Amino acid sequence: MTAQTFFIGFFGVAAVWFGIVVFRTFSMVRSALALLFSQTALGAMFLSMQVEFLGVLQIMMMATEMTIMAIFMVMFMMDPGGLGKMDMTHQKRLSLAVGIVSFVAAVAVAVFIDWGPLASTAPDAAQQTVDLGLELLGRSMLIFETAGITILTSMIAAIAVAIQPLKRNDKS
Amino acid sequence: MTTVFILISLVFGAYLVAVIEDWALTGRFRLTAPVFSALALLGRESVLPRKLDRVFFEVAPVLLLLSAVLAVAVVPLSPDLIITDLATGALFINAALVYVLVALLMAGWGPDGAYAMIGGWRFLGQLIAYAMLIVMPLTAVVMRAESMLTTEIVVSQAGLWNIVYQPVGFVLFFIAAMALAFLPPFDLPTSKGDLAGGVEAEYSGVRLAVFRLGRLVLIITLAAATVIFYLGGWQGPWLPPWAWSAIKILVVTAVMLLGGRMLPRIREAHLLSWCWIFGIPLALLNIFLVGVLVLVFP
Amino acid sequence: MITGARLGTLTGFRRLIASAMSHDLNVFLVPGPDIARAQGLDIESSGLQPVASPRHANVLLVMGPVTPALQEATAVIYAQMVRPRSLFVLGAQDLSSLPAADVEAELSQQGLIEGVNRLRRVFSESAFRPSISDFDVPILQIRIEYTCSMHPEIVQDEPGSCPRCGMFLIPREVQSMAEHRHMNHQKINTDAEIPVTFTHNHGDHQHDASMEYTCPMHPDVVQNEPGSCPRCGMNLEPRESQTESDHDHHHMDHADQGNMNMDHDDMGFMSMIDVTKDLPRSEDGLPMEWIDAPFGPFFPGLPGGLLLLLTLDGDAVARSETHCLSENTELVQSPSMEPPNFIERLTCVNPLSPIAYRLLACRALEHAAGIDISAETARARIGALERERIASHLGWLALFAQQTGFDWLMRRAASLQLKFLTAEFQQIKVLKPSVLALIKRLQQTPLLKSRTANIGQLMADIVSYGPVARAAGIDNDARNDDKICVALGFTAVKQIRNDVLARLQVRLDEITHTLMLIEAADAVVVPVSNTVGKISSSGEARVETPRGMAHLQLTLENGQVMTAQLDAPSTYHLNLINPMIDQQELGDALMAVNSLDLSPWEVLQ
Amino acid sequence: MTPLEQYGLLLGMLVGTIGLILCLYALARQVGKNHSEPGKDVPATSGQLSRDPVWVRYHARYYGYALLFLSFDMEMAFMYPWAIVYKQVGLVALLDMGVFLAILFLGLLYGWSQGALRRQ
Repeated sequence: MTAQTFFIGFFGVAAVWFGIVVFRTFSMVRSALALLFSQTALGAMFLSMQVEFLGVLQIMMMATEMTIMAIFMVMFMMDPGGLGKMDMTHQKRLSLAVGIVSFVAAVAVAVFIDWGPLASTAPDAAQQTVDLGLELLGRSMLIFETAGITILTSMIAAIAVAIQPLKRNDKS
Repeated sequence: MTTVFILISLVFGAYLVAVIEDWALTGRFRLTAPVFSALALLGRESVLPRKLDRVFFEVAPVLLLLSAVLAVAVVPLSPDLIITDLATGALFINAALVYVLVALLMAGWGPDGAYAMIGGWRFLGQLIAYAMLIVMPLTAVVMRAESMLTTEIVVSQAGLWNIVYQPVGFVLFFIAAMALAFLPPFDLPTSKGDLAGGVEAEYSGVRLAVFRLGRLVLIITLAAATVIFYLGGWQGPWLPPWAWSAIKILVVTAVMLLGGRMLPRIREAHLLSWCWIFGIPLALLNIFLVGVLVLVFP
Repeated sequence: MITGARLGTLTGFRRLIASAMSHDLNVFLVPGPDIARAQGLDIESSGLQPVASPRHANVLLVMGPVTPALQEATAVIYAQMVRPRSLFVLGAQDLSSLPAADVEAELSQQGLIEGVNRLRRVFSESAFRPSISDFDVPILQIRIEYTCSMHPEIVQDEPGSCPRCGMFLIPREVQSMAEHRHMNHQKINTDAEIPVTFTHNHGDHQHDASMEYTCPMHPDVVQNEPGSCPRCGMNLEPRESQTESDHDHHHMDHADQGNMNMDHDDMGFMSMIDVTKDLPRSEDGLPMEWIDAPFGPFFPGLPGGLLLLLTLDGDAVARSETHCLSENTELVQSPSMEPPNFIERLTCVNPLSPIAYRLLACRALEHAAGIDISAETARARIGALERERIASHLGWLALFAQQTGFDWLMRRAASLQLKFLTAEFQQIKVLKPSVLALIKRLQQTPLLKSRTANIGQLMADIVSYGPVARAAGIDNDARNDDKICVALGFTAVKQIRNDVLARLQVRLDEITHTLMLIEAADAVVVPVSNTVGKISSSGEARVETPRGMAHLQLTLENGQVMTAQLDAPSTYHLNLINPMIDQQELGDALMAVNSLDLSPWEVLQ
Repeated sequence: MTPLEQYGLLLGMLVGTIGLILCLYALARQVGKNHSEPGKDVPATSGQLSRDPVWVRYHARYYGYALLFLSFDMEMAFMYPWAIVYKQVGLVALLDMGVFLAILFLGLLYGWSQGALRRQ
């Protein structure tokens, strides 16, 4: 048990440290990839908590999405290489206060809420995925389909905003 | 014990890939060439560009080798010859191989050179083209095997290999695997003609050796993945299982390395539009067909 | 003894590494692989492995003519190679800006092979040496100059604050030579609407110094008298005006702010809208920053000696500038030249098609002297010219394949080209089936049509020669009005698509046609100069070189060549580059430039 | 091997590979030190010394595809659990995923019709 808790703690601290690097660094690409590795540390934390499918999924999907965030950050933010050493932080006192308040609230939720009986053993990794699959097709089929609809709306909204309307002649 | 054996066979496989690639490039079958070039690279200086991003420049080759080595952890060479038989094996291979993109982006952005940067962002465009064509055919393979365990996937192909069961999926997966390993005709990030070496142009000495070792291991890992997903892994009539795995992996590696030489480099605009306009509908069709097949012939 | 050895005593482990290095010779070719092939050197079979980047190379092979501008670039390449590095020179060269050559050999395949063996011994003996000397050449020297990000025209040699906006200046490294000698060498840019000021070497452009006033934040606000800027109210700064429609492109100054700490609060928040207001917008309306990337004289995808300075908007070409670093100086060097020396001089003007220029010189001299030659030798000369045309087109195919990463075609075309260079008439008959097989196989390659279709389109109304013109449907082949060619059954080959695919197709058809022409000529003899009496008159000649019609005029003074004026096709094709590759993707632009089959050597000053 | 031991083995492989690479670097450093010379550390651009930084706002032309890719990547997260239980559940699963994929295919068609799937 102690090794598992050690790794959960280690990867948690790594995720937080990478999160801090996201804001302390000047280069946009560095901050995007720092966020990527903080998500990877989060995925490793899931793995050490024996949630294999979620952990591997987190490690995989976050990599592609954070790199796409990196290219958009490089395209639309000033001085992506961080050469000008511009200090991007502002309203420091306000954000510090908000940070502390939310941390205290999170700890309070974690400690004081009654999470129900402690499960003796988690189902093994393969069984978890099967249960998730059955859950998707069974009880929460509605959530599954609304997820499909929300993904569709996100696609349409993104294209409507970002893509220039086609000039009629070149509808290739 | 199996871990040590598999890692040694991985290094030997990477050596064979180097020999085959050298034979494809120069037409001479020299068994000692990779050893000499590795030693020579070790003996050369490793220059750091002037205004570089030191973290990116150092981490990129290491991350490339790491992602290739970790992806081998779930590859079964025979029923009990596998390092870690993860329950989400198929997904784990894909998760490990995504960090090839992160490594190449770091190698592109790190040295602050025009050729490297263009090569790096080009590979992100290439990922957007091939990523879906790796994931969707894998879903069809998992559907047939009813589990993501790579050993289960191989066992599920006992009667009929997946290359025969879902040929469309195999073709899409093979093309996407060659694009992932940036082999010609998909060598957009490290193209000699457009970018004078592109992403790997700024590396020299031992860092270049690690970068090239990472690429060789990546090729052998992708060949092994193609074998276990579509060519029935270790199954075969007379030879012992590990022999079949070795033969199939080498054949797929040879096809990957020699096939690419016969085509000009593809345009990035074409790669993106063909993968998205023809590739993804085909992949969805493949999933639908396999869905029907799995139900009709249990 | 190699000057580029690495520091260290040759102990056991280093001896092993040195012997490994002697077996793994990666070569960087100067001035280029196409020149090596044109001179009959087979690099791969000699044991050297060509590489694309100087960082991967440990041998720098210098062969073929190296003009002073190219020597600077060669010094840069040598400086960027990684130790232990070596310099291998073929043929007598006076390389002033490079250290003494480690291995010298004569310019032939035999010399190359013997030089490689000596190179292996040299590497295994002295790859590591206890004492080494730096390689330092004036072009590599840098001096720090300080400039302000908002006003690129403020340049000082010592740190301080900008006289105009008060921000402290950022250090920038600039080459110490006053200006790039080759930069304002024959600068060809026909980019009409924005006269290009090459932003990173400010100050060295002399402009008329009438005063004008402009706002630091909005350079397009320009007035003749001081006042405040209509947009942001800042008072306008005096600035000596450059050409009137020039808006000094600030795209680079945001990026190289050095370590200037531009804090947000004191300067007033500058949103991205303000910053990118005046930047030129690309087709999809995004105001992105452009980078200046040189595709220099030794770029593996371009003909050796051609420098392409591209301003890239992402991976598309926003602006381009073309320089020929390899052009030759005057044809007639001393006040007058003996005819045989003149013929030799003209032959080595363009290493890519020597026989065509030798024939040009012979014909011009014969026209001046009024000698007419027998039909037999005329046919043999045409046979030699056509053989060189096939070799030149195969060489172009190899360079085209190298640029598009088509490995199989590169090796096949290169090996055939080397065979054709020295093939006698019988051997040409033997080689014919393999060339035709290569062409047929090439035309069936999947992906090739889609890779090359409608790329590098040229406008219809431009002057072009040779295969480039014939791909656009214009037939200006000099062989049409050459009686002997027409007698041998020459018919011009034409296409209409006017893109890279059409040029590829025209060259392939020309190869098949010239094979038949050679068979009809049934003799291949290199043109030889015959004696010209003590006459003084002027002569001129036209020859269809593989790249188009070359025209030579010369004047003779009692048997001595006084003046000569060569008009080569590549000088016209250089002007086609800029309009053709505007807003093209980088790969397409380089392939389009390649499809023109430029030879920078024949562009005369 | 329990899953936790498997993850431990993966972490061991990761640390082992990093160790191997560090040994290689140490061996290379033992052979000799880098000798800095003028012009050697400038990024190699085929014969020219390009000293200006190139970390600028890069104009990527594939952002149309990138936006659609993000949505398809989310969809993929749902497809794996569905694929595992597909044979067990049978026809309902086929119809269910059919609807899901049809919705997303609609998004792809919309993107294609609006010109997102081209080089911007």
